Amino acid sequence: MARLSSRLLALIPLAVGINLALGKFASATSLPLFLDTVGTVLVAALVGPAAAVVTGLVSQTAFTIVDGKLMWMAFLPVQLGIALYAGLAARYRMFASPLRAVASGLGLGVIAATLSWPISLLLFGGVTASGVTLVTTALTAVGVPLRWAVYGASLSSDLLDKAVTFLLVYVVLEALPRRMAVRFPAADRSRGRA
Amino acid sequence: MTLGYRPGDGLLHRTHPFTTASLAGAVSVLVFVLPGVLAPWGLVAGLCVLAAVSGLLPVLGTAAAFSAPFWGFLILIHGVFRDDLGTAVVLAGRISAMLTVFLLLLASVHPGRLVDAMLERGAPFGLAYLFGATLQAVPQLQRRAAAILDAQRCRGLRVRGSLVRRARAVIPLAVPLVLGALAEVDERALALEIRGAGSGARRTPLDPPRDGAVGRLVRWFLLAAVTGAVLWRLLS
Amino acid sequence: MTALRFEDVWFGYGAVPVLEGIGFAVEPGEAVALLGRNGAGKTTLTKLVMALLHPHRGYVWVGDRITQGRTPEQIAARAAYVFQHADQQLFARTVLREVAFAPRQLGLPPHEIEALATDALRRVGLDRVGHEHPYDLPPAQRKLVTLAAALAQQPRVLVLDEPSQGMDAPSIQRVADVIRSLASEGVAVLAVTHDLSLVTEALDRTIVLDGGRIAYDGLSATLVTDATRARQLGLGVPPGVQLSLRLDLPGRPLRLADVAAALRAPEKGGRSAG
Amino acid sequence: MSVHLEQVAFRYPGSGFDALRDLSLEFAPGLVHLVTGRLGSGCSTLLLVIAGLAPHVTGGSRSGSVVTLGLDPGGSGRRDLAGRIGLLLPTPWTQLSGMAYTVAEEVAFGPANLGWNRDRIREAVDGALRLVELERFADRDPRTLSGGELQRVMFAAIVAMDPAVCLLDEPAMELDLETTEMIYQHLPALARERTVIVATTDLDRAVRVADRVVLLDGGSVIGEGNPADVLGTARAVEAGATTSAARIAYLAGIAPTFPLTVSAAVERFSR
Repeated sequence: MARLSSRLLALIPLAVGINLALGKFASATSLPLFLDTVGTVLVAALVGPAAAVVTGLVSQTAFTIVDGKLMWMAFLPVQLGIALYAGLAARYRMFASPLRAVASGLGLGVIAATLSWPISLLLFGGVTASGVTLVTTALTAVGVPLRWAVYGASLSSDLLDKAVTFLLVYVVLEALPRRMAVRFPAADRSRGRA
Repeated sequence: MTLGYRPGDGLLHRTHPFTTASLAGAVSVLVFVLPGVLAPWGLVAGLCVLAAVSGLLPVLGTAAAFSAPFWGFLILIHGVFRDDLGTAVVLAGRISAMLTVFLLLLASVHPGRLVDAMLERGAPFGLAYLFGATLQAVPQLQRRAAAILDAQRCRGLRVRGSLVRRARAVIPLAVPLVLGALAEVDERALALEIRGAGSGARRTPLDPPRDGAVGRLVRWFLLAAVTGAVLWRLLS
Repeated sequence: MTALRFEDVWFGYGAVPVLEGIGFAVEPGEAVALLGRNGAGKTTLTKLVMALLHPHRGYVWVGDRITQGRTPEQIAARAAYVFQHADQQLFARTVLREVAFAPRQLGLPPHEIEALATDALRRVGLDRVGHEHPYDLPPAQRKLVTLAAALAQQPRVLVLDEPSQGMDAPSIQRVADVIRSLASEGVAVLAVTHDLSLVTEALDRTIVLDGGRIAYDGLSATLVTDATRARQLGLGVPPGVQLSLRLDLPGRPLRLADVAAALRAPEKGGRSAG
Repeated sequence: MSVHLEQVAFRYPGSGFDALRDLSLEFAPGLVHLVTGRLGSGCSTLLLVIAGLAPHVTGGSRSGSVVTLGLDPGGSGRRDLAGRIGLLLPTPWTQLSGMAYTVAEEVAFGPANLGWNRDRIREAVDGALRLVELERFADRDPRTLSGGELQRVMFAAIVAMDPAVCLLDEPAMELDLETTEMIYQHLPALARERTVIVATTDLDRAVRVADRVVLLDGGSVIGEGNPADVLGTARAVEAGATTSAARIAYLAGIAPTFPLTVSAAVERFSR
């Protein structure tokens, strides 16, 4: 692994901490959101896709260890996809306005759902995190074939979550003071100012 | 934060972290590869014996508690709505086997010793640091998020009640959480540099776990078992 | 009506008792220091004031309301809390918007919010940096921003957690001046601190917590001039007070400015300062 | 001369002004150097520049020459100086390694990164913990300690690397009086074979152990020399950086140089 600079080494655990802290807030206040990738998307917008990938992978590992359910490691490819997509979105200035942020967030929602769909279906028979599984159960109950029930459930939750996540990262990037933003190479570009 | 680690000196505690990790890896492959509805449950039984021998019976209780919601949904979706109890049993077995082996791993492998084992095998400092520092940063950020909510509520922010109000509380929580973390990056990086993180020297593991011939033998056996099962499944 | 009253308050985390039988009252205009070793229950007590925690037994009165059954958001209309670490709450893009957060949450009209925010900034001496980003200010000034944010809440009770920590002498003097002016306007101030200079400059009464019980509740002057008691708390008698005692200055002045004034006045015995 | 600065200027990235302006200073081993000034006068930045961390970690631009232990700490000399320069920061929580489950492991973090063998690490850790009187905390989990105890662990963690230059930035901000005095009381012994530089605004305690003082204001040196001459002046009071006794003496209108400690003031005013 390329020698990570000390600043990046210091940033990534904090970004993972942000993922889990906001994730816990969302579940504690029973919001229909995960909010557990804000840190990953933020690192993509501040530093770049590679750093975001590392954040995503470490994040997934931390998630599963903290929950004690290490089989969720199977969803690593989803984290990889989110990190790369967010890095790309940042490069194309998708955090320059709330509209662009929400639009690209919805795009990620589709991708994230499509990536997690086969994993959830084939490995776990559609039974994963409690919120999503409720939707799957409901759809199966009304006769929707399992394959589409799982996809529908993933899509409905990921679309909203990823759109809100991108909007939140837009708000955070706007709140950054000049002296802090300039310390991160990709910050100005993703905000459409470079 | 040792997340489920239980101090002890049973069989699994004395096993080298890599051996226990290999067991966890092997089980998570075998549950998908071994044929037969009851195969995963066979692994679960084996793990229960291992837990008993290693003095980690309480872990089985946690594993059962974690598995219960999955069993419920599986029976509901596959058993009731899709009238396919067989799939429900297999999937429940897989989930239970993986949960059990991973909880045994968490309970018997101390994160600090795993990091030392990684370092001793030449893992780069960055990887070891990310693993260790993240496990400690997570609870720290969660405490800070709670403190931020306290601070904002003391300034009149309403966080309970309607969905809209709860959602609106996300910004006065997320922004200080992120700004506070980013403001801290420099200080953390300074501390790392000063204490030799960028020194280029190979970090000395402080207390690497002992690894014996038995451990290596078991790891080879597990590898052979998994490869055999996969090949057998592909060829048959 | 008292501004803040604790009536036989008991609190603990699980079986571990933290506060046992706490009783005291703070009148409007009183400035009270809350001292005690780490773990004596100081922060817990301040959280009980803000209804972040509720007593297991006894009552906490903020003005004419008890905190039982109330949330911090409701108490925020009467009491404000300045946390030890400023970075826990800063999120607006300018200092002015940060200070205006509370009045806006309390639903005040825009022009009133603006007036409250600018006045609060003036009182902490940050009126020139209203349009700066809070994070572009050095840490000590960020603490003053959170103090201004609390002032803008027009609290009847103001709780401060280590207000002078990380500050240099001029900033500590400003915090002392703000506390004294608030007290003169009838606000009750409760400050958790380890800084006996701040106590001497601005906090006339002191409550000492020890092992979850009140070990002392009286004039700060008596405690501050008692070296052994201060040492028990791991605190030091401020230099100005030491000077006043060792020179036996008439009237025993304690505040820095008063000690200096006493030294400047021509001595009766013709002892001219060399 | 272990630390030598020649016309050094430094500006943080994105900042509109120089945090340090045309600084020429020397710091010799064997003395406790005290750097002080109003908050924002550049004391912390000076320590970061001496350690080469500014601009290497903080970013920004530095001009002029900095020579620490004969090398440029910000440039070519950085790798050779690893572990030779120690820096203690004000708040302990951000200095935690994150990889240690006991106090001993936390103190060993630096020496281990430098690749020392385990015996040498154990020796260094035991010595450092003895210095800060924390031997009985060796097996405690660092996250269960108070701010003050943790800062003493961080001080031990720096000392354990046996640095030739030991920098302390507001070391006592989280400490109570007793621990503050214990840390400052160790500095003269530490300075015997090292260069010790402390940056603080809490001068009442630091001034008792300081052999030499550098007074900064707005990033420039406005005073340098022994404590009494530098801090006992009206200029120091106006720069917001002197002891309480000196500030009282100034307000009392007596002629400089003002007494720095209470006992000096008592003697001066009772004459």
